[in-house]
Amino acid sequence: MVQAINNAFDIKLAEDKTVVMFGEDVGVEGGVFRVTEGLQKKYGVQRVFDTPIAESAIVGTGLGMAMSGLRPVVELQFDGFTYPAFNQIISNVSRMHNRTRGRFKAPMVIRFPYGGAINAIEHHSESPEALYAHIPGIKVVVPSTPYDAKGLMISAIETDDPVIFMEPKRIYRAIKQEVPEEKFSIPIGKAKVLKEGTDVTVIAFGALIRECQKAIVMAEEAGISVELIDLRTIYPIDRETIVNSIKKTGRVVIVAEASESFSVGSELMAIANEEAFLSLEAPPKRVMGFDTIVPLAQGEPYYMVFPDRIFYEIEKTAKY
Amino acid sequence: MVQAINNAFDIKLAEDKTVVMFGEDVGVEGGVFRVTEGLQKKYGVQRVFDTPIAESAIVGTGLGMAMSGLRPVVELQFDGFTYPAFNQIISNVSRMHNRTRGRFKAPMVIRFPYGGAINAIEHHSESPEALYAHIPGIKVVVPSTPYDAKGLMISAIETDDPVIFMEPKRIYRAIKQEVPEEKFSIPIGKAKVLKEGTDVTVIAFGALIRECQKAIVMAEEAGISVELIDLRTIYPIDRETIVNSIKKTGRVVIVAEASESFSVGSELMAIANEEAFLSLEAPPKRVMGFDTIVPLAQGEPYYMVFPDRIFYEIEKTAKY
Amino acid sequence: MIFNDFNPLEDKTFRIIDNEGKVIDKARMPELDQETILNAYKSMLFARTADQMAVSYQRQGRMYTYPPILGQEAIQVAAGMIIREQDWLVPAFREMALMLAKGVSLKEIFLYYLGNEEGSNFAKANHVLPICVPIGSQYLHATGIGYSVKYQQKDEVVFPFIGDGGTSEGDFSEALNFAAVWEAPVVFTIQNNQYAISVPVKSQTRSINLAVKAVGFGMPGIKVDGNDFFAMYVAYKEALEHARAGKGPVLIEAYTYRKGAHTTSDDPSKYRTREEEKSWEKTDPLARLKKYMDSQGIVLENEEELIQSYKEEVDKQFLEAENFRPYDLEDVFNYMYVEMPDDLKRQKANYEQYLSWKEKRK
Amino acid sequence: MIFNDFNPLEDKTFRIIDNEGKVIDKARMPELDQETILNAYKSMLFARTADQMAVSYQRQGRMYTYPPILGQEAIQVAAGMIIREQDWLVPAFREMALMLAKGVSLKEIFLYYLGNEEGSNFAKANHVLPICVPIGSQYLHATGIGYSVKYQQKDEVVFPFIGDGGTSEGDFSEALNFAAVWEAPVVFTIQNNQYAISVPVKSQTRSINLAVKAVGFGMPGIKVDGNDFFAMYVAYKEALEHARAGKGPVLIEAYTYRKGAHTTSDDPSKYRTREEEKSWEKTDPLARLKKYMDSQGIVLENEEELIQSYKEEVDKQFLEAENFRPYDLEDVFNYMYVEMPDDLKRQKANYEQYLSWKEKRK
Ligand SMILES: Cc1ncc(C[n+]2csc(CCOP(=O)(O)OP(=O)(O)O)c2C)c(N)n1
Ligand SMILES: Cc1ncc(C[n+]2csc(CCOP(=O)(O)OP(=O)(O)O)c2C)c(N)n1
Ligand SMILES: [Mg+2]
Ligand SMILES: [Mg+2]
Repeated sequence: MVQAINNAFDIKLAEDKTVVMFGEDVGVEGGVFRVTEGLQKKYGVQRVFDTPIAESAIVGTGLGMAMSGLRPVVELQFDGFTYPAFNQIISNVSRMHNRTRGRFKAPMVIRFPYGGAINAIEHHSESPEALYAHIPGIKVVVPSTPYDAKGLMISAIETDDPVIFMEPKRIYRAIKQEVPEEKFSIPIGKAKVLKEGTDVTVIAFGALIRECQKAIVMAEEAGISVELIDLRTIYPIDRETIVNSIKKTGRVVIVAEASESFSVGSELMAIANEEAFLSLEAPPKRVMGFDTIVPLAQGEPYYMVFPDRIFYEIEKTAKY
Repeated sequence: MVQAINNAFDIKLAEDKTVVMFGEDVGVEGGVFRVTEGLQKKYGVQRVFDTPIAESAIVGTGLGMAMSGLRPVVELQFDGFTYPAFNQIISNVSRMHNRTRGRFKAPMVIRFPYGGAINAIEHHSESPEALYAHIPGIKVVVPSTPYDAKGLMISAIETDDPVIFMEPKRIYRAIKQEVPEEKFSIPIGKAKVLKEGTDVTVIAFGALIRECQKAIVMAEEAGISVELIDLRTIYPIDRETIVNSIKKTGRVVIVAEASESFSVGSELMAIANEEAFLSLEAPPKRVMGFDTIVPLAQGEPYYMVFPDRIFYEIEKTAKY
Repeated sequence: MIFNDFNPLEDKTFRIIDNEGKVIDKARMPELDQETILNAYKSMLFARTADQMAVSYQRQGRMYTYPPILGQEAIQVAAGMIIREQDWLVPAFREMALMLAKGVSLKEIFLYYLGNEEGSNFAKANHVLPICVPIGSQYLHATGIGYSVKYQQKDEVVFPFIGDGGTSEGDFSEALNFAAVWEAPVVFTIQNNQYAISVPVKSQTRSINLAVKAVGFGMPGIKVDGNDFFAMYVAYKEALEHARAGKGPVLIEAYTYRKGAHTTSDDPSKYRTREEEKSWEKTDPLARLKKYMDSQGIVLENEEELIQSYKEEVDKQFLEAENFRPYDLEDVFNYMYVEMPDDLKRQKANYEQYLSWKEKRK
Repeated sequence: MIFNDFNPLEDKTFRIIDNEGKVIDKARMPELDQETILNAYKSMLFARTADQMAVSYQRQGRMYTYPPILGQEAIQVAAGMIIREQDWLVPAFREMALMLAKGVSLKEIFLYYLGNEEGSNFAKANHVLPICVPIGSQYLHATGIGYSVKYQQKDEVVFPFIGDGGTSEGDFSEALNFAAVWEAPVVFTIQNNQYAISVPVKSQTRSINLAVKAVGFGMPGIKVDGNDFFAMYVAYKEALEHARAGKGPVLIEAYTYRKGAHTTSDDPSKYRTREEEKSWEKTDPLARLKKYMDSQGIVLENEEELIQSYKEEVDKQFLEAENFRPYDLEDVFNYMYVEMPDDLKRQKANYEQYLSWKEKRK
C-alpha cells in the first residue's frame, strides 16, 4: 500500500504543479513509513518538504495554500498527533467553503497512518474516524487495499472538498497486490460489496477488512453465508449500498477498531434502523474496541478485533 | 442557572482550598456570562483568575495542577473555542490516570457554555458532546435545570475523574427555579425520568429538555403518552434507565442539537438495539441538527430543533 | 530601514507626529501630497462614522453584535493605502476600516452581523479572507498563503491581523515560526489595543512589548505608535518593500487603544477606569491627524455636511443589508460541500416534509 | 548570575571545560569534591551502558522500541544532581538517565518499552511524570504544577524537558508564556540535540538559537554547552536558586548532539553524514569529563569491572521486566476511571463470554 500511495503522489505531482506535499519528515526522510520516499528528490524541495513540528501549523498553512491556488497534501505523522490540528480542521478547514458561500474552496488532503496492532508505544495506535466523521464539511476516506488506496488518493487530491485520508498502517506492507501503473481513480462516497452473501452483512473498513475476510472463511465453513461491505468512505456514508445489503440479509455485524461508544458502529446501527427496520431479524451488532485507551503492546491482544471474535459475533447474529 | 452554578462554586471554594478557578475573563469580569461573578473578590486572585488567551494552556496547566494536589475548574469561553484544547483533553487529561495505573489522578472540571439559538456569531453555537463522549477516560455532563446544574457541578468538582461540564447557554437565565442554598449533589452517570408515559420514550438533555416538554404537551393533547428522560450525563451513559423505558414503550425519539451523524443520537439508537431489540415497535428516531455547520442567526430557525418538529416526530413514531 | 532603527528589545516606539500633531521625526516623514492626507483623514472619518452607526444599529436591536474599531482607525487606513489589489488581507474581526479599503462593502459587513453568511461572500473584494473568530487561527492561513504566492512566484504580499490577546495562542507562534522558516512574504500585524475583552495586556504576557516576540523566530519586529497615521503608513510601506524584496516576514505591533467596548455586549466600566480612558483621549488618531493638517493649512471643508453624507451612505448600506433576500433552507445546505452529498439531500428532504406537514396543520 | 552574563541575543554559550577537558572559565567552575565528580562520571557511565544495552535488547527483538540518549548524558546527570526529591521532573521521552536519578528503576523503563503501562507506575520515584509522547504537551503540565506548588507555598521546583523540534509546537510557547505571567518556579530545558528525527534544527527555526525564545516571554534564557558536565551543573544550580527565590521561570538550552538514532527504528544515515557525526565525537560528554578527571588525577579504578557490574545490573533489571507478571484483561479496563463505570463492566463481561466460548471451542 505504501508503494501504491507513493505512486498516486508521483502521478499527481507530475501532472499538476499546484500539488505540494509536506509534513514532519516527509521530505529528506520520505516519511517515517516511507510513503513519500523519493518524491522530494524527484520534485524538489519546493514541492515536497519537511516542516517544523507543529500539526496545527501544518494543517492551518495547508488551508491557506488551498485557498490561494494550491492543492496541498499534508501528512500528520500518526493518528495520535492529529489532535493538535483538531481546531484548524473543525473550525477552519471544514468551514471555509460554507462560511464564504463557496467563494473560497479548500481542496486539501490531510493524511495520516492510523490504527493499532503494530506494537507501538502510546498515541501511535488510534482510530479517530468517528471524531472526524462527525465534523460537517470534510470527507473521511479509509482504503483497505493498495489498489483502493491509489484510486481513492487520486480522487482525494482531485476533490475540491477537504479530505481526511486515513491509512491503515498495519497493512501498509502486508498486502501484495498488482496495482496498475497508470492513473485511475475510485469515487469517494461509494462503498464496495467485496463479497455477496445472504445470511449476515458484515460492514468494515481499512485494516479490519482482512480480519473480516478471515472470519468469513470460518463462517462459511459453519454454513453461514456472509456479505462483506467495505465502506471505503466514512463520510459521506453510502447509505444505499449498506441498506440494500441489510434489507437482503436482515442481519448486520459492524467491525471496527475504535472504542464502540459514539462511533462509526453506532452510526451504522442508526442507519440500519432508520432505513431497514422492518427487515431486521436480529439486533445489529458492533464488534469494536472497548471504551478504553488502546493498551500498549502487551494489552493489544485483548483490545484488537481478531477473526475469532468476529466469527463469534457473526455466528451469534446468524443464530439469533 | 448562572446563579446556581455560581453558588456551587461558592460552596466548593469556601470548603476546599484546593479548588481553583481560571480561564479567559473569569476573574475581574466574572465571565462573559457572569457565571464566576464576585468569586475573585471573595476568594482572591490566587484562586479565581484570568489567563492569557490560550485554551490548550488553560487545560494543560489545569492538568498539571490536578496532578499536584489541586482541583482546578477551568472555563473555556465558548463551545467553539474548546478545540484548541482538544489535544490536551484527549491525549493527556483523559489518560493520565490510566497511563500511570492510577498513580496520578486528574480531578478537574472543564466547563463551557454550549449550544445555539442565541443569535450568536460563528463558533458560538456548537454542541460538541459526541466528540467528547467518544473519548475514553473523561465524563461528560450536561444539566438541564438550575437545580441539576448545582448538584451536578458539585459532584463534578468532587469526582476524582476529569469531567467535561457543558452548560446550556440559552437557558442560562431562562429558567426560574428555587434552588436550595445549602450543599447537595446529584450523582454523575445517572439519567432522570422527568415524566412517566407509556407510548413513546423521548430522550434529551440540556437546553432541549424544555423544547421536549413543550412538544410533549402537544403530544398528550393528541392522546400520546410520553415518557421523558433527561440524560444528565452523556458518558458514562445510564443504559439501565434508558433501556427500561424503551422496553416499556417500545418507541423512542431522541432529541439533540448537534449534527445527527456519528452523534449521541446514533449511540442511543445503538443502545436501543443492543438492549431492547425485541421490544422495539417502531424504528428509534433522532430529531437533531443537520450535518451542517450551525448557521448564523438568520438560518438558525431551520437548524434548531423546536417543539413543533419534535411533536411531528413523536406522532410519526407513535403511529408507526 | 526602520526595522533596524527601532529595536523592540530596547522598547523603542516608532512615531512621527506627537499628540499635538507636531512632526517629531522629520527625516522619516513620508512625502504625501495634501490630497492624499486629506483622503486618509476622510477615510478615517468615514470609518468612524460607520463604526458609531453600527453600534447604534445594534443598540436599536437591528443588529446582533458588533466589535467597534473606535480608536484604531489610523492603523487600518494607513495599511489600506499600502496594501495593493493583489495583496491578501487576512483579518481577525476588528478590521472594518481595512476591509472597506480592500473593497468589502459596508453592506456585507452589516449583513454578517445581521446573521447571514452572505456577509462573508465579498462580491468585489479581491483576496480578502472572511473575519476569523477562532483567535489566532487566521495567522496560519496567512503563512500558508505566503508560501503559496512565493511558490507561484506572484508579486503578492499577505497582511494578517491579530489582537494583543491573540499573541498568547499557540497558533500565533507557530505561524511566525513557519513564515520565518519559509521566508514567506507576510507582514504580521498585532493591533495592541491594550485589552482582550476585560484582560489587560500586562496580564497577557511579561514580554517588554509585543514586537519583541519576533526575536524568537528570527524575524524583524517593530513597535509603532498605532494612533500616528504617518508612522503606520511608513511602517507598512517599508514592510511591503521588505516582503516584496524576498526578505521574508516582519512583525508590526501597532500600539493603540480600544476606545469602545469589546463588542456591543461588553461593558468596559467593569474592568477599567474613566481616568485611563481619558488619558488615551489625547492620542486619538483622528484628532492628531487633524491637528497636523491644521498646522499645515490642509483644510477639510464642510466637515458637517461630509459627515452627513457619510451617514446617509452608511444608512443606505445598512438598509440594503436589512432588506437582503430572506434566508432560505437552501442556504443552510448548499455550501457544505462543493457538491451536496446524498446525506444532506436526504436531511433536507425530510425537513421539507416536516415543513409541509406544518403548513397543512395551520 | 550566569543568566545575565551569557546573553542568548549575542549567541553566547556558557561553557566551563573545553573539548580537551581543560577549564576555560575558572571563575565559574563549581566546587565539587573528587568523589562527587567521580560519582557523576559513574552515573554517566551507567546510563551509557544501560542505553547501549537497551538498543541491543531491541535489536534482539526483546523490546519494541527505544529512544537512545547516547551523547546527552551530561545534561541529565548534572540535572539529576541538582533536582531534589521534592522537585518535579516532567520528561519528554529522552530522559532515561535523569529518570534514573529521580528514582525510576530501569526495570520500569524497560517494562514500558516492553509494552506494559506498569512501566509508568514508578514505585519509588517521587514527583516524576510518565514520559510524554505528544510533543510539547508536557510543558503545559509543568507550568500548571509550577502554579500549584507556588499556590500551596511548597518549596518545590519543576523541571520540564523538551527537544529542539518540540519548540515549534504551540504548547511550548503557551507554557512559557503562562509560566512567566504566573512567575511560576519552572526550569525549562530544551535538549537541543540538533535533530528532530530527520529534520535538523536549522529547518526548525530561524532564531539564532533556542535560548533566545525566552525573550519573547520576558524570562531569562541561556544557551549552555550540553556536553560540558560542569556548565550544565552550574546552570541547573543557578536555575534552581532563581526559581526557589521566587524569581519565576528560566529557559535553558542544552546544546548537544544525538549520537544515536532517533529510535531503534530510525536510520540516521538517510539524513546526515558520517563527517558530521565524527565532528561531534570530540565533544562527547563522557570523554570530556574523563579528560578533565585525568588532568586532575581523579582516577576511576577498575573501569572494565565496573562496566561489567553495570551490565549485570542492567541485565538483571531487564530480566525482571521481561518476567513481569502477564498482562491481564483487567489491566485494560481497571484504570480508565477511578471507579469502573457500568459500560466498561459490561464490555469486559461480554469479552469474558467470548473468551470462554473460545476456550470451549479448543
Ligand atoms: C480561540 C478563541 N478563544 C476565545 C475567543 C473569545 N474571544 C473573542 S474576542 C476575545 C479577546 C480578543 O482580544 P484581542 O486578541 O486583544 O483582540 P481585540 O478584541 O482586542 O481586538 C476573546 C477571548 C475566541 N474568539 N477564540
Ligand atoms: C505532537 C507530536 N507530533 C509528532 C510526533 C512524532 N515525533 C516523535 S519524536 C519526534 C521528533 C522530536 O524531535 P525533538 O523535539 O528534537 O526531540 P528528540 O527526539 O530529538 O529528543 C516526532 C516528530 C509526536 N511524538 N508528537
Ligand atoms: Mg486587544
Ligand atoms: Mg532533537
